[in-house]
Amino acid sequence: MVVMNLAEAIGSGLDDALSNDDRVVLLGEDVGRNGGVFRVSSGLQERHGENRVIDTPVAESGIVGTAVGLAIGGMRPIVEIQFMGFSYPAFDQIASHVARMRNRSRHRFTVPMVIRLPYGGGIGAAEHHSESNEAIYVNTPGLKVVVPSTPYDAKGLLTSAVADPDPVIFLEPIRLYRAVKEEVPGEPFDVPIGQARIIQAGEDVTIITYGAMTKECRAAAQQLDTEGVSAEVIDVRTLVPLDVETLVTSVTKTGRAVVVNEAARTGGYAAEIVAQLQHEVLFSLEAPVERVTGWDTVFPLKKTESYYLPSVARIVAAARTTLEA
Amino acid sequence: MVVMNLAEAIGSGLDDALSNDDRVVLLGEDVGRNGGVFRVSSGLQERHGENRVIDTPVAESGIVGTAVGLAIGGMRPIVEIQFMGFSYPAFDQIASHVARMRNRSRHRFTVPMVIRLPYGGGIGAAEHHSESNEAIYVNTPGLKVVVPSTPYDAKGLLTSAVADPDPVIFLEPIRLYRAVKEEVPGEPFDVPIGQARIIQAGEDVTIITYGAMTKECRAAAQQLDTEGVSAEVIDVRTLVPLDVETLVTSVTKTGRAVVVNEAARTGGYAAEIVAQLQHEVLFSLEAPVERVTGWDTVFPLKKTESYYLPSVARIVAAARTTLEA
Amino acid sequence: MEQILTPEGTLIADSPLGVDDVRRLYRSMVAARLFDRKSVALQMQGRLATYAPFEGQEAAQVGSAAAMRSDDWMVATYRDAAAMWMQGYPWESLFLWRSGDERGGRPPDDVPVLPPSITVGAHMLHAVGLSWAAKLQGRDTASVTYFGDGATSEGDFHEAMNFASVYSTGTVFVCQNNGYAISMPTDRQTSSDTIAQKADAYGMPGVLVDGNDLLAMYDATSVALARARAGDGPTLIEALTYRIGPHTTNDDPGRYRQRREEDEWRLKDPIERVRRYLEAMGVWDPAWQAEIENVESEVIESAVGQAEAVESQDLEMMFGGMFETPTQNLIAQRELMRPHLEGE
Amino acid sequence: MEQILTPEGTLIADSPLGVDDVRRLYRSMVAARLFDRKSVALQMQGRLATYAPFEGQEAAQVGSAAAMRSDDWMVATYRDAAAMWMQGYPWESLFLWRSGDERGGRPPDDVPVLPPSITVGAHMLHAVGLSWAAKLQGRDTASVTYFGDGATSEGDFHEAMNFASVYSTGTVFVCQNNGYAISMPTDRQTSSDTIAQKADAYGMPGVLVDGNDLLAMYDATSVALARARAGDGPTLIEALTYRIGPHTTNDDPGRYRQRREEDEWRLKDPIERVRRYLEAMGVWDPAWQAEIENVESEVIESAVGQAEAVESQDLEMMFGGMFETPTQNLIAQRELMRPHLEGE
Ligand SMILES: Cc1ncc(C[n+]2csc(CCOP(=O)(O)OP(=O)(O)O)c2C)c(N)n1
Ligand SMILES: Cc1ncc(C[n+]2csc(CCOP(=O)(O)OP(=O)(O)O)c2C)c(N)n1
Ligand SMILES: [Mg+2]
Ligand SMILES: [Mg+2]
Repeated sequence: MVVMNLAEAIGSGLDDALSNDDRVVLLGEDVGRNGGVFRVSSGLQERHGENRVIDTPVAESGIVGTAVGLAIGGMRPIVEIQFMGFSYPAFDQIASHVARMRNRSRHRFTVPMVIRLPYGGGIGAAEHHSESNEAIYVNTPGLKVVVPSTPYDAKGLLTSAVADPDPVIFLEPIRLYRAVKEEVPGEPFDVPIGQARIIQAGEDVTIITYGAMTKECRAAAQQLDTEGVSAEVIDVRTLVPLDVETLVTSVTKTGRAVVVNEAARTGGYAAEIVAQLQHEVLFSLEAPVERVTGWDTVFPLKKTESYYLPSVARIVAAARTTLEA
Repeated sequence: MVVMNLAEAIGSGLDDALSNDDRVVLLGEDVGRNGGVFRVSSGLQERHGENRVIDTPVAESGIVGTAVGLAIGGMRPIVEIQFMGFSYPAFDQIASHVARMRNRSRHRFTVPMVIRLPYGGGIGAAEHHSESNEAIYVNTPGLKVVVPSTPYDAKGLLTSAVADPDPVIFLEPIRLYRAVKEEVPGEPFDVPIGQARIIQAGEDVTIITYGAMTKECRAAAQQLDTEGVSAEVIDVRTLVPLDVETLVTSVTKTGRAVVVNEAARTGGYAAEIVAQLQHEVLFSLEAPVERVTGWDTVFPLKKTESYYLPSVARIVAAARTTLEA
Repeated sequence: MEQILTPEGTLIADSPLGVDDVRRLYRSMVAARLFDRKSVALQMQGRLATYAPFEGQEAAQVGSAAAMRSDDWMVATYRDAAAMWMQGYPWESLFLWRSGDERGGRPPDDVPVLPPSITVGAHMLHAVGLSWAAKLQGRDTASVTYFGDGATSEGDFHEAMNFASVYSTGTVFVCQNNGYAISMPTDRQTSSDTIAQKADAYGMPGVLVDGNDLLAMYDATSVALARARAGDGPTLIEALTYRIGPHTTNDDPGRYRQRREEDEWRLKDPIERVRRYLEAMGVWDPAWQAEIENVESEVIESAVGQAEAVESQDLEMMFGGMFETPTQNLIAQRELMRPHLEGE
Repeated sequence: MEQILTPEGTLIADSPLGVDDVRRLYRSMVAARLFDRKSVALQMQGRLATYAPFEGQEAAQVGSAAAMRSDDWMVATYRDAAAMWMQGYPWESLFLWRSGDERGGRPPDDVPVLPPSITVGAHMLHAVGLSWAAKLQGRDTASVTYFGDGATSEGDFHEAMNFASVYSTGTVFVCQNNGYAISMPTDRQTSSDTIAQKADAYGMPGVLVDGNDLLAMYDATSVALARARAGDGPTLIEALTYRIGPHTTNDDPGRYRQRREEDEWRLKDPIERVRRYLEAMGVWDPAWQAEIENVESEVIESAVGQAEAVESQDLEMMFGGMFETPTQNLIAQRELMRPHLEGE
């Protein structure tokens, strides 16, 4: 066990993948000599060479598109797009080709590729650097979408993603890269794709979230606790395929749910969770499921991020609303 | 009044817009001499000239990106992307720039642009020609998204979209282009953005849909009628901003709802409608809201389209499920 | 413009191929045209979905593909059935695919050809990645990618050319400049005099070739592939040719071009010029022509038969096509759909 | 490479500008450098968010922008504050924007400059559209777009160059090749010898200019703008320059380049060479230097003051920024948010 933050845990997972499988290559803008703008891949090019950790031209469609060919050609590309907001130029390659090559060729050609996307706000970044537009990948059949929120999960999910025979979108919550440290095995291990994690058990209301918002949700649960409300907090960890069972079990018990994510509200992934919950547990619901999300605006620049991002206060208030219904 | 099909109605709306406002230009692949692959703009280049109806190179990002400049520079571009599946290369321009220029410049620079996207399946087309991925636009703040399902609405909504000071994604249900004819005013008229339409009133269950699926939903309502079930069918017409009130009023009355769209299920727009309904009318619901959607697969090629597209039978069955809950 | 065989069938440079090989490739072109015409006919009968004819482009496709090694990757488009077939993609798969059945997208296991690309432009990057993979693996396998004049306007063309040259991959870019992108003539697609000259933007050789000249196409592609295998990087080949038919069976070229233009290009027919050459060499006669047409027609008919005899797809194929192991979600959706199958 | 003024400050061709004008632009470069250094300092104090310094690129920006007419459009990037300011974008707006306030993205009504582009590549298309709009409206307004060497790899660069040449728009493409895209040196970004030569792929003139030469930049841009106004279409200018500082205030160039390289480029400093020239012309002395530095510093300090004195944004600004008229949905969301404002 080694104490790592989330960025280091991903770095460790990348290092393992590169060490244990010759087919693995990491490619992206500035991932090599520079170690990535978040230093996630720091030292990996020195260790594994320029043919394994590859600095690319500034061309996101080019990165993903060539990686499709690399994957079909027997490699296991791990692609880093510098920020989720810069994955849009690659959207056609991802939606039209990465996600579809297996189906198009009926299993003959496959794209075992991991696409790493640092995402989310809260660091006062410039425009386009705080996106949480996972909805565009979620509604694209053929992709799996995972989001770790702890160093342990980050390494474990990355290992699973690299081993997966199909493409995986791997969201990295920027705000958590260096927020917490914990013990993580130095050697490879799996956190299976498709399993939610109950962060804390509770009886009165279920708070469902993922990524950086786990932090706010934990804090909200703590505050609710001081008010005598016992909240169950669940980190879904995988958006696609969603572990509906864990959510259903929890909400059947609590009868109340708040879904929290930082994407824009309309058509964000929270809607999908709500839609499934009402379908599975309608008659257990004591109150409408609340959503606490980003708003239907552009993610604001530094000074007014707090107008946009779900806050502890908003989550607590939403939980109270479900309790008062 | 002139009898028109949906394609002709859009053509008529384009013709009016070009005639009545010098700033309007229509641009896209093959929209000029060829009149568009669906002949929607047939004759318009002859009538308005090559500087108004502009054939472009095969470059979707280029089309939308230059149109951003045209719009800021005082024009009113109407962009045609040949099929929704080919809008993905333009996704960055749409999400990062079209939708955001107003906010970025705090109202100084605006993008009054209409992006026309023929969408949806059912015509046995090649891969990428049957997409219904409106979710990617719905979760992009700064865009309005409209979908006509009748010739009248098509012309009226197009007129509103062209007049709108902000960007509008205009979805055109391919399958309906020539499916029905009706009387449409020859002169310009508005169908306001943001208003749903009750296609048929009913008491027992509300069927909510848009675009090509209105046809299946009408047929389903007819069949339900023969079984003594009175279905209210609503065409939302605008996805963003959604006319929640009309839906809420209806479901409060019926207590049951089926949401039908042909997008892939997970994270599709139906989820948003469901999420809003459960929030507003939870205690009026007699049954979970059902979704009848495309599946989480690639839209199939011709031979197995019927495995994928919502059918009358599936809609009827879903309505029955809500009635049996 | 590189030319070896004139439209009159006269050699104006050394032939890169012996006469037997030319005869073999002539036969391939004849077969390809039979396939093309058969496909158009089947489409008119409603037995195929939309079809994109390549008549006029047989030399561009057959000549270039003939230069490939059997393990070289091919990444081509909806209009490149002749090239794909040359590299081993079966006629029956091409028919099956065109009939609207995903299984036609799966070539036999030893055929290194991706299913035809429908999106314009994106697939060139896949070809770059494939040859790059080979390079990283220490193999000299190359890739050849086919695309049209219209495709050169897409950003992905640029990114593919750039990646190929930056990583010096063994990629051969074959642009069939057939004069049109649907209705858009090439001279309004781009302002450069040639497409070949675009290679210079990437420090890559670009060659302009008579795309209706089988021998020139074979030669240019051979040179490019030798370069690729030697590790000297990619090449852009512009094959100047013409689409004699419509863009697809849905298209009406009368809306955007003159009949006269089509007639002019018919005089440069890629098959006829080889026929003349072979006749002059004394290795062509009408009887042989009839014989090969018969045999190849039978082969094609039998491929149609095979494609049409395939049993229908079941639900498992659709829901099972997405991942190596279908997710619970997909299995659940399949079961939701099952009861509605009969009703259709 | 076009050069008029050598690093030693010697004219090797006729100056396109009189000495008064050169003095004026010298002063602009001095002001720009003061702004740049002030911004870095403010960022270190936490008063600005991430900042992208342009030190070393002053001539490329000031020289080219000086050639513009006041109604020409400018579409530039996060690193082009000097150019934007030349065309009228106020220092205070640039500070405000960098402090993380959207209102800094709104220049005064008579300033035809788009807010800085953060995405690499996409904005060039906007510049094409702007000059195209002018052309369609029968005006001879041009547009100038600034971008880096890295941006030339994006598909949008290609599509912008292609559209500009196909429609013969009055667009001037100014590539500041400053040697790096973050950590990636230009020679690994592309395999072409120059970026200028990429113009040939579009049948467009491309010129390689010493980007640290104020006069050459002014001259090349003037020629391109004259061409644009005459309706002769776009031009690509490659300004060969160097970013002396880090990519942004978050970046550590020590990870990817040698100190020695930076020192070499310092010898080619774009401001110093004009100073030498002016000194040789007898129109520079230390007192004047001190005077302009004082005045420009005060101007910049006062801009900082203005930017920092701006009242905070309220919720209306965020929710009201999206559309001309906010939707009911946005108004409802604003009201949902209102009670939580204080709690933060
Ligand atoms: C990304 C994308 N945009 C648009 C289309 C629609 N489309 C299909 S073929 C075609 C023209 C392509 O022309 P060209 O590259 O010259 O190839 P050709 O058809 O002439 O062989 C277009 C625009 C598409 N398939 N993909
Ligand atoms: C589409 C996109 N991809 C990636 C980035 C991240 N990024 C910001 S600046 C930069 C390098 C740009 O280099 P260059 O074009 O040479 O401009 P310079 O920074 O040197 O002025 C990158 C990759 C971005 N902003 N936008
Ligand atoms: Mg073509
Ligand atoms: Mg640079």
